[in-house]
Amino acid sequence: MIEEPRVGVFICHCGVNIGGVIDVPGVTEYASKLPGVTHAEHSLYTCSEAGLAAIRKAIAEHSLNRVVVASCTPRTHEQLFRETVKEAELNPYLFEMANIRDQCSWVHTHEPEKATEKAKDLVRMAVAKATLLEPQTEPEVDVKDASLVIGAGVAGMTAALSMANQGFKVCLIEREKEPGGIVRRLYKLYPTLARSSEVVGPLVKAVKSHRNIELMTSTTLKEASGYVGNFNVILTTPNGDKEANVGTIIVACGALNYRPPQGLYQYKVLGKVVTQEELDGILRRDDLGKPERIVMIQCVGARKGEIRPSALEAFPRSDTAELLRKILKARKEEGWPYCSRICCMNAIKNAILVKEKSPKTDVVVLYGDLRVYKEYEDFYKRARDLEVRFVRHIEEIPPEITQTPEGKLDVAAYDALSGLEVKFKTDLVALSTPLRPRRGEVLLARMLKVPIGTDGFLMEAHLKLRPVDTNVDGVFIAGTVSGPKDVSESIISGEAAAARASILMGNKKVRTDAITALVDEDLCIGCGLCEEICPYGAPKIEAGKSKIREILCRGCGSCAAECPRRAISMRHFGDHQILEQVKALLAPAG
Amino acid sequence: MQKAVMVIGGGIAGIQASLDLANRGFRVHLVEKDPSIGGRMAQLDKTFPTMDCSICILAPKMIECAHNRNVQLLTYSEVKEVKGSIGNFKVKVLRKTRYVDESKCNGCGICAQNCPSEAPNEFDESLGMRKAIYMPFPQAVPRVMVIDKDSCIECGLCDKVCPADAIDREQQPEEIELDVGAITVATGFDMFDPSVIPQYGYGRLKNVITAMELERILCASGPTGGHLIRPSDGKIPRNIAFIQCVGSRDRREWINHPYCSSICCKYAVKDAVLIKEHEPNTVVAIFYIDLRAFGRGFQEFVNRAKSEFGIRFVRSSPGEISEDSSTSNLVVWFEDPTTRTVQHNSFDLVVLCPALMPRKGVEELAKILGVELDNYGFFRSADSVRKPLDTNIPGIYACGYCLGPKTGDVPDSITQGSGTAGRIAEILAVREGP
Amino acid sequence: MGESGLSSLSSDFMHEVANTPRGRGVLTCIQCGRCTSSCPVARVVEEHNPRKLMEMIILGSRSDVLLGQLPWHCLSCFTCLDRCPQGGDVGETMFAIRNLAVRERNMPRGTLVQAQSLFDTGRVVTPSRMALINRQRYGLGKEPAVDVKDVQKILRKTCFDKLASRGS
Amino acid sequence: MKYAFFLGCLIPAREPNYESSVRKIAPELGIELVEMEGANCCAPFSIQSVDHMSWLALAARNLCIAEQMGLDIMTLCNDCYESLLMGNTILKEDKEIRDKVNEILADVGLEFKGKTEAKTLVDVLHKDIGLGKVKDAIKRPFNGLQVAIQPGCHLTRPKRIHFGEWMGVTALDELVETTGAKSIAYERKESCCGGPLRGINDEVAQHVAKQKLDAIKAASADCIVTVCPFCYLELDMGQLEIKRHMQLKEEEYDLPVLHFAELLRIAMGMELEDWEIRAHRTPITRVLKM
Repeated sequence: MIEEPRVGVFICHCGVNIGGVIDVPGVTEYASKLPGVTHAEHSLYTCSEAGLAAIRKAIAEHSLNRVVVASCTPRTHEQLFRETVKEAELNPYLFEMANIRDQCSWVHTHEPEKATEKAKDLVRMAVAKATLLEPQTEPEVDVKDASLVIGAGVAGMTAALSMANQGFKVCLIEREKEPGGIVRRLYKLYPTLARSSEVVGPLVKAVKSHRNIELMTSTTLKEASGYVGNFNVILTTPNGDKEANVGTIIVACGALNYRPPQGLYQYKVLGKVVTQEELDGILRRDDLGKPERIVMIQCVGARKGEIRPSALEAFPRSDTAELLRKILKARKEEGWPYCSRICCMNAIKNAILVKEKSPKTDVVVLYGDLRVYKEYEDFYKRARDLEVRFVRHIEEIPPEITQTPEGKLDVAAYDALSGLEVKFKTDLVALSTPLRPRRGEVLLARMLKVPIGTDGFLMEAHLKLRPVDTNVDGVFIAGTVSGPKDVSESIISGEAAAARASILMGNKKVRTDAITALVDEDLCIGCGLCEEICPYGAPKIEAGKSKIREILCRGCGSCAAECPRRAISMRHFGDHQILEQVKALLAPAG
Repeated sequence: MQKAVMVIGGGIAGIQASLDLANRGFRVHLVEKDPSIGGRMAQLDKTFPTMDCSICILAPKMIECAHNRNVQLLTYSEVKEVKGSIGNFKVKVLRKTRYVDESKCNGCGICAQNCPSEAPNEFDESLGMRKAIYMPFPQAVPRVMVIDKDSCIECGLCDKVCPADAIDREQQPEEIELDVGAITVATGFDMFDPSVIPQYGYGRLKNVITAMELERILCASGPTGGHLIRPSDGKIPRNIAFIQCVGSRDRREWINHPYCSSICCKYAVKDAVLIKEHEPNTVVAIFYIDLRAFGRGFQEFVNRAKSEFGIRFVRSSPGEISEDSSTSNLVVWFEDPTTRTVQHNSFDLVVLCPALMPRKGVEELAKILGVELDNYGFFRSADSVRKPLDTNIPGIYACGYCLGPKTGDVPDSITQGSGTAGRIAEILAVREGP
Repeated sequence: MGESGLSSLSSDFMHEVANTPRGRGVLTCIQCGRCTSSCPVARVVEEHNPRKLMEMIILGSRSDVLLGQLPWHCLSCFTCLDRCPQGGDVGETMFAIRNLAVRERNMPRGTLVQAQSLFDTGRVVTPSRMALINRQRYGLGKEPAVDVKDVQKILRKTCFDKLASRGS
Repeated sequence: MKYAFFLGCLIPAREPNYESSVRKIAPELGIELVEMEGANCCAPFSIQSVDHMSWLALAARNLCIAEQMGLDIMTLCNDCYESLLMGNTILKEDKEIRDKVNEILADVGLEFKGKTEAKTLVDVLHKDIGLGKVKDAIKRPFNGLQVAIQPGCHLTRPKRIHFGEWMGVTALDELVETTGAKSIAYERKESCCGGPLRGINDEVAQHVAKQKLDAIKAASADCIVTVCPFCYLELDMGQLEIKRHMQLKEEEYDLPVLHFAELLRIAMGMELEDWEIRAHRTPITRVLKM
């Protein structure tokens, strides 16, 4: 039986974000009169040090046993307020949040009165639920001090080394026979023009010789189960399947170079049309010879068309493979909508290498925008000093490539600045193509429950704030799996992912959210529907009854909704609690 | 004993590095020269592409720093001396005088309400005023007032009204010594002063402002309460121009910022969209040289800015701006890339996007640390490809914009912050095992 | 090499200009257009467009550049020099272009007259007899004489005489 | 102070009134001018457009003459100034070119050693003599005279060899204001007068000059003050030409144009002679009356 509720309500102005639209004092006044409310106050920023101090103070002074904050959104702030409540020796789950900014003041800017009324409704509902809240305990699990790194490119190897140097065991698997990823196949790297082997070589040597790293090449992930701190994975190796048990997983399996379909810009039709990747190979093999001219075309298969997120919302986030299959199919022909970030520098790098090998060769770069960000501007200058010619063409009119009688190529483009057609007779055409997501890794993402974005790359937990985390605890991403990056950027993200993973492993224990499914065994008939529906594999039928493995449960509620006997309820989101909210909405108090 | 590290600079990169190190079990001394941590991100209105309110998503991290048992906040402090080497640096930090007792002040702000003396508010790019005793911004961490002696008139009112008896006029600067195993630098950036390019009229023409000033004007808690108005007459600008590469990509010896600042194109598009959301009837044009919308989601965002919000993109770098003295409207002279002739358009407001440059005083800090700077005054990577976060001194690392425009935006800064945490954990953790 | 909507493109024209004295600036151009929007002539003469001239050089449109009037519209006021963000010396490159144009027999009458006057008298402008008489009247004394022989020795050595004897 | 006096071509031919005023004020301000015997044309932009080496060789020859006199050069013309200053800079910095030029000069028995500086009247008055000394020499200040100065391009550009693109107060502003006159601000004060195209492309030259005159008119100046004979010609004679070629009303432009040396001379209490007043195409008498 719950003790007599003493609810404290704290309403936030969020500067003018809320205060500028909603009559906050009015709402506070209203809240103070609601049944069960002992105390109500408002502050400019409840999330500020002062606002939080006020909550702690009120809990002590008015011996509150429930707390409601009406403010921005739980997405960014629920954790902060729970911590605060906890600091005041109250169970963090005796806290409820009303979203009166994102879902009220921001969307009703032009109707302040109605917005204020809605805010009152939202607060009333939150209070109603709060009175029925029960304390919860967050399950704690041990974290195995070993990590699985998928992909031995520069990002993966960097991450592996960082963790290994910290004393953690690392299992580093690579699909190919040799570690090094796509960088291994490159000739030289911008902007230092160091040979790629100078970068990859030392890393390979280090991972091979490190006592804490087990490098397994020609190996892929077959199966992954378990949860943060305790993942069980099955690896397919040349000598049969191997099992491993790790605490964290870092996905660093890279991306692929987009290959234009046959015929696009005469690719695979006329032999003298190659990709920058292939030109890089030609330069490495020193097969260039002394061509009179090379024309490079930027953004081939990049910044083309656009995937509207709305178009793909139909897909359940969990079915990543299907989503990617659709995306890849759609993109194979017309290319990708995003900017691949590295192609401009790549083209400039190859242009410089060509000029160094064959100074007389005239190099023309057809571009739309040259995105030589950072200090790469100096690299661009270096190319111009070598008399590489940069010509801005009208991207909407793709250059036409035809063969001349004497076996050369004619590239006809429209100069964007003069608006005139320009033709270049050339010996070689190099197409700058973007990095694109790999397909295989997405099956893997599905295994690990990591969602992918509409651009086909794996999704960060938060695009801004958690760039190397995923929304699956214990699984991190590094390198180009989350979008195009150059070598230094991939190395940095490898370090970052390792740092994030090491925190879990270093602390040896981790707490997870208490909001999980709960089975009433008296009602459960063990039909197994929950087992089928659960995207996280939490329920398991044992002895005719459903057992929820809390640590796997993400609290999504699918099982509870599906259960024919209403045997499953959600902690912190019980039917009785939600119905109380609905009642409060329909029956305005006072 | 527990290994300690020092983080210099309390912006988003420094905060991320501190939290990751602290949660990894290291004792972190976070040294910030300003009275509050938060840095540049705290000044921004919204952040692309999620359009989250910048301070709203930053504040929880700032507060986490304050609450984390492993983090010692040394705000309003500066590094004065560094001796020793990797594994054991001896650092002298000067704690400047707030004239307010940190242990007593609870930041209630009654003193500021009563303070009669005002000064320009740095946090608002001096567009608004603050008192001589003040809190840098509402979400400041730590929540402690500070007295700015230059504008204080010594009236003593704050003493009288302070309920916590926290005012301490006798407070002396204090030098503390720290032993740390490693150091990471995250001192961030300053903005180029556009008045160095006279023909754009910044400082001379009232309605020519910088992008950072615009951020404050757009910000709900800014000097105009989030209302988009122009300086000359407080009217809503109906026609706004952004000018890119003001001092960036500039090789003139008296400017010398040849690099691309990497973020201007992106925040300009973001601001343009924000403006349309504030004032749907306002027309926005962006003058650029190359539109550098690289990085995840940016190209798609630019497409939306064009198709959904009708932002006008003009590939041309204007030569000069003149003023119609009767209206204070601005005439921007540029080459129309479609007609290839010189045109002049009138705008109510012009926003300059200045180059980002190293923080004032980094040369001094670099000397103290003994680390190298690059030609432009940013911290030089030991190897720009292989060791991007290392400096030339083992045990000293750098992250965020103080490394130069290696940072494309906030996530890059955060990744680098975590990255340096990784580098440091590598060298320090191994000594005592995991 | 190949043909084009512009008259025939020569891939090495940019090289030629870049390696003519004062012509290096063409390599720094990023086509931002600040020179044109700063140019006092571009405001009154639509066709005059320094940025476009740089672009035509990069494209290799040799004849359009060297046989046209555009290089001769430039005032050499050097506004573009101070404003080019790349320190690109557009105004300087104009001299390289005009030097090359002169060798293509493209030079305005006025310039030719001044050049010939320089060779004949050591001055681009020579005082009329009246002006010389007035000098005495105004008490300005005799005007300092030019050592024409030396001037001509020098100009022969630089082949200026041949350039100045040509003309459009 | 002693200077090698470089007169150039245009002034003796067309603007003796500029020269005469300079010769009047110089001794009063302690400036001693020594003629440069045998000096040739500076090789202005028109000549530089024809051939690079010819320019440098001719500029070098003038510089050598000054070197032999052991004096710095003072010019009265921005074009001469730029030509000698740039030439001097290049020859001093670039050994390869210097050797080439010296090889050419050998035939006329000269060698460039880089021992002289090229200065203009404004440099000399502002830097060497100093505003104080100039002020002291003022006997008849022009109180309240609104002056629009035309500094001319090559007094200020390119920035890397000059003071840079001037905005606001400049050396010339300060010098003008020593005479008690007010140097007013107007749109694009630092811009070109169009003069360089005079005789090469008169139409363009006049359109550029017109922009200048309109801006000055809009700022309601009493008169224009120049330091360059080309600016003077383009803005003085130019007013008549523009009115004629563009069929404008007679009263459209009648802005008096003075050489700065004349303004200073009058302020120093030395009246202009009739021929000097008549030398102006624009009516300057109303300025003299102030």
